Amino acid sequence: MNPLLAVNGVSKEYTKGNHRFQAVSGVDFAITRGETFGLIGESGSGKSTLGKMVTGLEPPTSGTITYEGNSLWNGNRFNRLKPGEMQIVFQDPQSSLDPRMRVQAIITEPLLALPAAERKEKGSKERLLALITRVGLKPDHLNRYPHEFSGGQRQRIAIARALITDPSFVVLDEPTSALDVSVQANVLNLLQELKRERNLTYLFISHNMAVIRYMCDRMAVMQKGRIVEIGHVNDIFVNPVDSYTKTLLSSLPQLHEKKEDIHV
Amino acid sequence: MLLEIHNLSVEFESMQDRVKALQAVSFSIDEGEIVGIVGESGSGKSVTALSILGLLEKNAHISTGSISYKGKNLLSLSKKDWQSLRGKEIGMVFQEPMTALHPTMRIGDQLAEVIHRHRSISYKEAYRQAVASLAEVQINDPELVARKYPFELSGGMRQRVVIALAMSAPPDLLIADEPTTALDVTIQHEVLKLMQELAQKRGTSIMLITHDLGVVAQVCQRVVVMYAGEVVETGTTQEVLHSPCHPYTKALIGALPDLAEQGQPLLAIPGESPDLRNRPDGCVFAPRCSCSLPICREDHPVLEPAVSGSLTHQVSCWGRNQ
Amino acid sequence: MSGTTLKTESLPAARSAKTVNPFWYKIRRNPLTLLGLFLLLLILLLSIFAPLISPYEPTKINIPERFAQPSADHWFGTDEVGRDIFTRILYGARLSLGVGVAVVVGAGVIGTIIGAVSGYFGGRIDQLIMRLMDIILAFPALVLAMAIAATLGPNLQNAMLAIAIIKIPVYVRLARAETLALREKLFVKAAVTFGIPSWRIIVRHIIPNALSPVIIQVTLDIGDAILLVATLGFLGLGAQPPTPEWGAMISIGWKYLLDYWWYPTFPGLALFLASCGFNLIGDGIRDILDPKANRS
Amino acid sequence: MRQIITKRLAMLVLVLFGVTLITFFLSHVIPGDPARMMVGQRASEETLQEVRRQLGLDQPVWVQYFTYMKGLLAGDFGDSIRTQQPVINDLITFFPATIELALTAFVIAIVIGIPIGILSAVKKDTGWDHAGRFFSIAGISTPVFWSGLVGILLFYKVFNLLPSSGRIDLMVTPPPTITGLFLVDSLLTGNWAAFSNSLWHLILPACTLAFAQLATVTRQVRASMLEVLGQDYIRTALANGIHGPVLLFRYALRNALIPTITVVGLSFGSLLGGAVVTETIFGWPGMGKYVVESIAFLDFPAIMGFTFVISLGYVIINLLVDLTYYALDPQIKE
Repeated sequence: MNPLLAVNGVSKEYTKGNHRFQAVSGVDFAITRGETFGLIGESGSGKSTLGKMVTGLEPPTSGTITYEGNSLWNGNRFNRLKPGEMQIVFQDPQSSLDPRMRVQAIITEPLLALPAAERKEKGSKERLLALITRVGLKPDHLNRYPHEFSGGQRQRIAIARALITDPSFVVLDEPTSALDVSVQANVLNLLQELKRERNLTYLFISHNMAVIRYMCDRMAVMQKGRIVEIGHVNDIFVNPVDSYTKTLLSSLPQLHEKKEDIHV
Repeated sequence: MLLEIHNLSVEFESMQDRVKALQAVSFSIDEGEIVGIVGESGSGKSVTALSILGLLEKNAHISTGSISYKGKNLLSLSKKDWQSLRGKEIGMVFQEPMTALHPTMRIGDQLAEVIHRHRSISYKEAYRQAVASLAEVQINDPELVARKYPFELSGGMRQRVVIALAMSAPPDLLIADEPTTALDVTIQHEVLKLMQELAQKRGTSIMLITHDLGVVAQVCQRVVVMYAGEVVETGTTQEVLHSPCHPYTKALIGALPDLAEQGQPLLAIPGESPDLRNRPDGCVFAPRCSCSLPICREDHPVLEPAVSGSLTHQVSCWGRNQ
Repeated sequence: MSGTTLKTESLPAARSAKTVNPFWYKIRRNPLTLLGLFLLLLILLLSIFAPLISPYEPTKINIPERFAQPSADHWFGTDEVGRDIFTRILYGARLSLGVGVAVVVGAGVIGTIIGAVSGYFGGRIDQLIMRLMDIILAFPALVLAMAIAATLGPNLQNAMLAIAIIKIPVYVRLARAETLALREKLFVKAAVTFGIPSWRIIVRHIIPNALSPVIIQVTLDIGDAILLVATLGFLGLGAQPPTPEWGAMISIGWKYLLDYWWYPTFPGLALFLASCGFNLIGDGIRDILDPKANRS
Repeated sequence: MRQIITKRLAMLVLVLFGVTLITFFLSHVIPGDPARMMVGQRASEETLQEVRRQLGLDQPVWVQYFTYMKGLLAGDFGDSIRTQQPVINDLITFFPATIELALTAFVIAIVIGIPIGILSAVKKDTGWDHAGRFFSIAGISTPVFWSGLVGILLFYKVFNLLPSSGRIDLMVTPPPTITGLFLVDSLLTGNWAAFSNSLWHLILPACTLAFAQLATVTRQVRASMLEVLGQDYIRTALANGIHGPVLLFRYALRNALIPTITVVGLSFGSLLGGAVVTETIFGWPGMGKYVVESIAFLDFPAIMGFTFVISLGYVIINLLVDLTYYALDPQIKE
């Protein structure tokens, strides 16, 4: 099966004055349709930079990124093959929603990039209402401003915005890192359900091992711009090969030594 | 008991609202003990910490309760007594290592200034001890680091410096407010270990504020679980994490993806955290509780032994015996 | 020590606080801002109803009554050709407030647009624009305004133009700085990933969000602009007599200061009160809106 | 550090080049004709053309600019139409008086402004704060020419305490020119009569000018002090037992002053602008009075020379401010 997204030999170098900084170096991986691919690493590992290159925010210095076989970057120009096909949900819902816009305007914003006919069809009132209810908000929330919502609700708004164009591929960049544990559970459940219902493919970027293990099929561990280990989630968790992966796993505070101990 | 908080309530006044941030909070910390205060945002855990240090904002006031430290009530202290207590008796480590240090003062000077204040020695001698204290928090080449500015250090290094600052007196109680939340997991691990070792060596008690149950499991002997400004459950780490009694604690553990099977939905808490301006008459958690009883909405539960006869494990829930 | 604890700890409560508008609450709590508001309203009403309040005409010459002392008939006395100074001050208020607001709002709009566009796209054009602004800012403001007004010819329009030119760079810099910060905000990045065209992002996201510091600056600048117009008038580079412009009135009146103290004193007082009104309000609004000044 | 200085110097040259361009072309889009001003309305067409040729006004604009620049680099600003003297000589004559006035005002504004700003911040929202803020806002809201007039009215006419104009009494011999600043020169030569007399003349104009500048200082000190006091590291210091003057001065004030330096440095420009008006009101024989008189004459060489010198001074001050800033803030190192 052909991969939906393929990243081949991608590097990213930032230059600031005389300093050069290699954020990503020679990264390869591929995501097949319908899977959730996890990208894990600590701060400065280059995982977020990769997310930016996939979504068109930063051009790679070298290497290619293809989506359905077509190259996404043509030099420094991003080829938006089909507007609305690929969407992103960011980490901080505090900053990812424009504080001066009402929820309705926020959610329908991605439609502005679509051709007029499609915009009208996808932006119909029924679809909007169905979507907002589906992510767990109420229709009368549409007229409110982001500051009137809690962190979890804001992230639901961000998810609704990402889904309004009916994308097939969604990049989730630390979508629950800014949320409380109980709220995180709600959002993760929602993301799981939506994926099943809409046949989505996820690129899930996170620093949280537990979240990656729970959400993803396959994963890549990044350290200092390189992928040090890649494979199925269960294999990596049970049998880590790379020493850095092992350190990561052993640093994770364990709630219980054995999970059978719990009596909920 | 080193620290005993009894029936502490704190209100914030803003505009014309009154926000009850803490509602009759009681717990205690013994000498040499590490106690975890666990809760989500808005649970009042940071407010509790700031109350102990007398650093609450002007618009906050303590409406009831007492905080007794080594037998004396902190709330009746004069401003001057507070100032001599801070740092010397009770130290504090804040969450953000990036902003907690003075940006244009060298590390050594920041430490020396504090040591100079607490130990009544010359500044020069204080500086020498400052360098030594950097070595104690396992910083390599402490002389060099002492001459650096905070922006030249990594997050983990900075948090070590913050810990060295807080431990410089050394205090008998260290309050650590989410000390590792801003750090990477691998560094978090080291910093927690460091705190644990230092506390053990000096006999310092630690009040560790965190939202992370994993951190609690790693370092704490006892846990206090807070929700919406109240203590809902308390006990030894073993008791609370292995046989949680309050529905909120149960949900908190169940919501963690750490233990969940892939494909199985996580145990989520429905609804939103309550409006702290209008506290319900009954249990604060009742509106979101999956097993609430009629009485839960009418009457406020109090902390009572979770299992009859238990001195340590206490829970504030009407349904604890069901 | 700040609102940090309050912010994180009482978020759910603050979220639904809709009963009282915090802006007006804070304005009401600050006596200085209230004073400014009162001053401005007073001047505005007096200037609007000038014909109803004063029986005199602002430019009508009445030689027999020249240099009349302040009295029940002429509250602020009369000038060297017998015009009622109070009346001239009332009509002058229309001019000063109107010109001050027009110049600053004009400079604010132009400067914000240039700054937002320049900052958003960056690159060479941005560098060029910023250097140009540096050059304008390399002149002390009043000196440049004087030079421009002097070369273009002394009249009110040129004075306004000169003041607008010296004010624009302030807004370009302000809007550019805001834009650079906003460009890093996730909601702008999100819009980029959706494929929204740049100009639309500028109009939808950048400018609305950059507006509050601009508005603060505008309020603070109006007071200054009123003074600048008057200063140019005083130096003979602005409105020309017999226009009842405050600065021009003082320009003639100060020669009579030692004998007829009221002549330059009252227009100056009016100038002070008007400028003070705007500055007090501007300062108050900044204290409320500017998160930097508002933390403690 | 050296890199920054080189870069800033390059900028300075660039900006000054721009300044000359603007002043020059401003003076050439004018409707007024300097040659006509010089010869008067009744002169013949031939005389007019002759004067034009002498002034080089018949040449293409870029040639004129080139000639002007060549002169400028050699310190030649052309001759004043009004005084018939080389502009540079005029400026040298009037420069020290302006500097003496501006510097004195600057020092007064800082010495009074910083404490008021600190007080306002520490006692935020109390009567102290309101009084301090009102005082400083009143300062920027008062037109310099008006506060000068009121000052003269009160201290000269009513109380007869201070002189109304000039730098020194006619009866007192001015000190010999060493720096050109009367206060300094009279001190250096031990001429106490001249010192006290010129100080007596300086008080009113300097205070008038300082009053207008005060707000810039107080506002900035108050705002940055408030910002710093709200920072996490101040809370850390408090929690570690630091308090009182050590907290205020060693921890807070230092950082609050870093942004203040920039703003205060920039405000020196408006101080120079204010000096123009102050000098006119108080008959202070400085560059400001000179340029106001030149404006009435459409004396462009004089106006341009003045503008250039003032801008040069301003740009140099800004450079010094930037360098101080780099020296004070260790976080900017490149």
